[in-house]
Amino acid sequence: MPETTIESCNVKRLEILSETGDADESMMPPLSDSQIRELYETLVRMRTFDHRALNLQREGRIGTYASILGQEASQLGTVYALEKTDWVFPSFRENGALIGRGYEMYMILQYWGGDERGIKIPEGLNIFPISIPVGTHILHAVGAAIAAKYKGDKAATLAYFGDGGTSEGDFHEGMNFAGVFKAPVVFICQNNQWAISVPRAKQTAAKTIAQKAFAYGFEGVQVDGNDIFAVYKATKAAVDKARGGGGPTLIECHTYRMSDHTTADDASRYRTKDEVEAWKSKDPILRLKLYMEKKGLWNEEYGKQVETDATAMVDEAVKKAEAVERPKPADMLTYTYKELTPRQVKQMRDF
Amino acid sequence: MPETTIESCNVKRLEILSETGDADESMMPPLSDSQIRELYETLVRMRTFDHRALNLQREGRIGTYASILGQEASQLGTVYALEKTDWVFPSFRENGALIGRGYEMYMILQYWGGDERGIKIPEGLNIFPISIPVGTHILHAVGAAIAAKYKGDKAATLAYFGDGGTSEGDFHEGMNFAGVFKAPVVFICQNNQWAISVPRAKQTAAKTIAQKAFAYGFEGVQVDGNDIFAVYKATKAAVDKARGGGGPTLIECHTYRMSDHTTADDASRYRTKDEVEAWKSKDPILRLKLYMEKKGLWNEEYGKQVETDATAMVDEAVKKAEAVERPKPADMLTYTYKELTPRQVKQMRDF
Amino acid sequence: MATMNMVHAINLALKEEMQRDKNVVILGEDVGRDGGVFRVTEGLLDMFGEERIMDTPLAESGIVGVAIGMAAYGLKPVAEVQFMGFIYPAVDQIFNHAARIRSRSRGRYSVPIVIRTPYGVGIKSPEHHSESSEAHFCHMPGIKVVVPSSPYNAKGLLISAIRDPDPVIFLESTRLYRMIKEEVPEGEYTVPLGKARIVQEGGQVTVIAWGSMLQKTMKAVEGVDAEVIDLMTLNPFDEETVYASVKKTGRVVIVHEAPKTGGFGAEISASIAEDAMLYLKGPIKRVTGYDAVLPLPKLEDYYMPTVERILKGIDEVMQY
Amino acid sequence: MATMNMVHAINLALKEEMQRDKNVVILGEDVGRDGGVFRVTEGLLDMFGEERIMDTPLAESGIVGVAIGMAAYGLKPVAEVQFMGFIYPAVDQIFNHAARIRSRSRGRYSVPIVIRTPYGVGIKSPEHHSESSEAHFCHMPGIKVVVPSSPYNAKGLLISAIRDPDPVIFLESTRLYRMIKEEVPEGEYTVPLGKARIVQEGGQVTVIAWGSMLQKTMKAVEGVDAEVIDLMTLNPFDEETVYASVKKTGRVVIVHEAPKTGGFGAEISASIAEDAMLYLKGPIKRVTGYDAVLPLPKLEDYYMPTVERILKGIDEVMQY
Ligand SMILES: Cc1ncc(C[n+]2csc(CCOP(=O)(O)OP(=O)(O)O)c2C)c(N)n1
Ligand SMILES: Cc1ncc(C[n+]2csc(CCOP(=O)(O)OP(=O)(O)O)c2C)c(N)n1
Ligand SMILES: [Mg+2]
Ligand SMILES: [Mg+2]
Repeated sequence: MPETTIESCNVKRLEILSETGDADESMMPPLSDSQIRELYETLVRMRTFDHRALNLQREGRIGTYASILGQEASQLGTVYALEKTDWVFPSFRENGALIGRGYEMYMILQYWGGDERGIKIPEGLNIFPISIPVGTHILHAVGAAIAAKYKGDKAATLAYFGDGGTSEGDFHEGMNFAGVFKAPVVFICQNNQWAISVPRAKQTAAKTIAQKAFAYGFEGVQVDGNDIFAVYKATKAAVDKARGGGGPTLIECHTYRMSDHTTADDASRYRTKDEVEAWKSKDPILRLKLYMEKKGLWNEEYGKQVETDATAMVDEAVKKAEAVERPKPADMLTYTYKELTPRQVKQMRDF
Repeated sequence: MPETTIESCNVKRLEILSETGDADESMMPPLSDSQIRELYETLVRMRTFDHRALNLQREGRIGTYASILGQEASQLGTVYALEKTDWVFPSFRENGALIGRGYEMYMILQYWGGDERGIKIPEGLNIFPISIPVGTHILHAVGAAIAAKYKGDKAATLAYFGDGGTSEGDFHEGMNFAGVFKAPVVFICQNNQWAISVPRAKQTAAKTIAQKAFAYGFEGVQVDGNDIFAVYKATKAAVDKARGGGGPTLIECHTYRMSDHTTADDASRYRTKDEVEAWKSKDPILRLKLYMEKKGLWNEEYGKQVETDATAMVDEAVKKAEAVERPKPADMLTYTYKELTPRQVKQMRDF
Repeated sequence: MATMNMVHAINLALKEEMQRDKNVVILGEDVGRDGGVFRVTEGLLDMFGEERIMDTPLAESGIVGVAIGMAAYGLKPVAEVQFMGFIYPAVDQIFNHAARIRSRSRGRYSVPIVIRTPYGVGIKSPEHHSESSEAHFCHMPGIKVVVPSSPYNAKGLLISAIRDPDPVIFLESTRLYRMIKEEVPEGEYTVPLGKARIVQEGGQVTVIAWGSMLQKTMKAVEGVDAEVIDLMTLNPFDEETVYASVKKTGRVVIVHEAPKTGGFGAEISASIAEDAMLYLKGPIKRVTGYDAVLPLPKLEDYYMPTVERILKGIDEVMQY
Repeated sequence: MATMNMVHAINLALKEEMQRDKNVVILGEDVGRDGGVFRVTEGLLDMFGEERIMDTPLAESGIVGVAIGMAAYGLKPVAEVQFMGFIYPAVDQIFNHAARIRSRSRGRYSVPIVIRTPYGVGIKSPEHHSESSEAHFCHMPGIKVVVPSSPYNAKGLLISAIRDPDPVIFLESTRLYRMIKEEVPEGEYTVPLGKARIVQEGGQVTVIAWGSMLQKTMKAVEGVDAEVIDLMTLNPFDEETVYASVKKTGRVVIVHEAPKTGGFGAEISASIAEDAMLYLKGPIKRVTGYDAVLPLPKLEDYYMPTVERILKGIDEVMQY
């Protein structure tokens, strides 16, 4: 047997809801009408928040901000599949996932406004602080998953990162540890086609991100990231598997960053309008709306009400964020260690 | 189309020469009888060197040493496929590859004896210094390959590493850069089943190392690493492809570390005698000898002569290594920079 | 001679060196079409093409490791790390390889790379975008560390760094990028590595600073008989100029953005305390960032040494 | 009370802490069946099983990053990095995460990990097996750095480090591992972090050392009226004890293995030059490794400070 095939792999893509709002009913996850409405309302709130944050930045009321426009379904579909005991490890672009997980919007604004108290996660909410260095927090999600397993907790952890993040060494080490220790972790790659100005094709020569899981001995799947049913279904299956001892899964949410990388970026320097236009018809909220309309779950009046409610909630969040008193300079020294060092005690006297 | 297959991959294994010395002639690479003899003679020299180095260490005449016992075919089969213009980036376990590439044996001993002048590679020999930190030099091979391509040189680079090395972030980043830039590099993983005390199965949950290439969009293949014809053939194809603009390849040489990790290790602490015994019949030199015997290329007399010659050459190398005068203490400061810093000039006065 | 800011001066240095030597190549995240997140490499892709201006995957160890391989093969790569807070994944490649390959190979191979990276507080961005971790790189023999404080010096130092036969970390203050404009000649000139610059002569106190802190220092010394030294190269630093000044003034204040403990100010102070102690009239004062994790933008201005804190430091040493 | 070497003392500390607290787990390369390449974790796998003694894939960033995640979830991981020369891939996780998660989350999460790693010249191994890079970790607020110099202190300090609520880098001199035997109590005792130890009282000169250099220092001071301080914790270091001694002697020699420039000796010297200058009779001398890439074994003994060099340093400061 001179040349034999010793292993093989097929990479699958999951789609349920089409651009026209038609769902493959045989594939539909079991979601009640009220759950579907909840999804829609949350998506609209996320988008309203995002839009407002961009405006606040333009007005100088918060600092640099990373928009989630176009990625709402990838973010909500994933957190919506979680139990309260599960854990979310976000990167900087998970404002939507945070909102979907019940994180206070005003705190998100506080964070982007330059105040770390905005990511002092309340007890009981299993979210890890936003991680800015790309890819690094993947390892934390794996570590927490191993710890959960050790403690016998029925919990899965979710690590969020972008297509760019898959190039970092920590992505690799995290995926590999997860495979070896069969850790209850789900890797969510929001492949939004761009890492700042670098297109997906220059990020890796692999045809899909999903296939990278094969290198670590577990399953990877691509889903249409603008299809909230597909995202939800794949994530639900993966977290259930994880909690059941079945080990990790990589989910590639194939989506698109409709906005600039952040407010400090100008995407028109490196990508065409046409490319952006082409993705507009794939919009995740539009698609769900069309579906709901066909099902009799959406009409103009309902749509208006949802928007009004979202605006009111975001207004409230902005007001609350801006009412928070400024942090005190001395605050920067507290929490370096559990207790101040003698030298820090001296340095505190400056304030 | 709810769930579709969007990409797939088959991992192949190449074997030509069986344990009994029978070759699949349809697969045989074009090697002349004298080339086959050269291979055999070099393998014997490598093993003789290795054996002697272990003895020298035991006698305290060199420091820690990493044996290549069992991996000779993986090392020779790969370098034998190279042109003079190609480049070798070795880790610490490539004493055999160095010898096969024409590196002076006495210098290898000088290096393991604790004298860096032993890896001052002579001009004209395209070898990079031994790299101790696992996996790190993979990136250098990729960088050199990109540079060669940029300069229009017809050269491929070869990066050597172990199964353990595939877990490091740098392996991942190197493979990924190579895929993206279609770099003329060949990755040689000597999967010798152990990384010190950690068995291959605990290093990664992937069934093979070869399949990891799929994550980077290029081809990976497993070869029987104790079958010098298969190793040579796969490497030759890969370097030719690389030089021809076809991009990188990962070759997994499936072999076994017959010895302790290094002279500082005691493998009996963590693996069974039976496992080691089972690999003895797969010995790469024995196998080639049986083949040659069947072909009329080997007889007792020839075998003895080859061993006598090898011993003489190794004796000579030991003598030469031990005749080298000790480095001067001040040498440690030279070569830190092209020129000594003012502070180093002062520090030099200590000697 | 044109007036330009530091971004343009660095861009010009890169352009001219690439025109002069086709072994000079640039690699990093977003350095190509985007021209770098600070626009430092703007226009270079169109002039030199994708083979010489390489947008890389998002991987800092990869960028530096690949640059090392290119350099060993004969190129002169200028690698960009997008922010200094993201240089840490590349520390292994810098310390264990870039710094050592000349020594390890006894001169057969060398690593003439430049690693450019923006540093310091300045752009009101999230965590990790404001670090000053120069001290780490100064504690690695084999590495040079350069920090310009003005457009003119930025260009001249960068040209020297590119031509230098050894690996150079080149730090660019984000706060200075567009703050100061200065006359910068077109065409070749160099500012030598390893030499400090006396920005202002004075007799009563020596104030040593670099990069982002120079401007604030100059403001603080207005009306003070201070000798101000812009170190420019931190490793190897110009002991001679420093000691000569200490001999003259007998008083020393060192200013840097990085946290105090283990910052490069410690090395300068310790060197003086070892080699020039007898000239000193009193304690050596360090005015630095706090021993704290760098805060988010709301507090970052309190983190950095202010003009007031520098002045207070000067006042303190002037008591002796 | 048994007499034991440092390997056994550390092993004992690990065993007792694991018995006491089932949240303590160990992870690293070859820590399991092999018992670690220095046998520090020998026997622990059999006692505690694979879930608590985890042989990991070969990936230092992975080991530390995973330990951080475990710690944030409530465990107390003790991670081993096989040699300090291989800690650099983990620097990003240590600096950008372990050091900051408490601050970033304003106290909601913390990272009570210990990273044990053998350091320093000592075992005649190839390159990268002999590094002393403690200074880097002392320049990162949020990290503590501990270096024991004897079996007794090793056990007591390690227990403190494991119980400490913050990340600790714990450095073990390979040269000392089996060199000194000492009485080490079974059972619980701690040596507090942040406190130095006066090993010998004296009046003429203060000699400050830690870890591997303490033995050599003690040899050097034979017959000298020297006060010897074993720093034990480098960050935060015990300023009080150091300054009190400087006040008494007026003369200082600092000894470390790491290269001189930017070594932790600089911080101690600079702190004295800032806060205790007026007690000084003369220059502060640092006796250190050279500013060179650490040589292979044939020269490593020349690299490290020798008893003679320490003595010469003492003689120099005694001239004042
Ligand atoms: C280690 C590191 N390197 C560089 C950066 C700067 N940076 C921030 S986001 C980004 C691109 C991220 O791309 P991707 O992972 O695809 O996520 P996306 O922004 O598309 O959500 C870069 C380069 C960083 N934050 N961390
Ligand atoms: C970055 C790094 N971590 C740890 C080590 C210590 N170490 C040396 S060899 C080795 C195992 C290597 O295993 P593998 O890659 O399979 O190569 P092999 O020894 O089997 O040839 C380890 C852990 C090292 N040299 N470099
Ligand atoms: Mg992206
Ligand atoms: Mg191996």
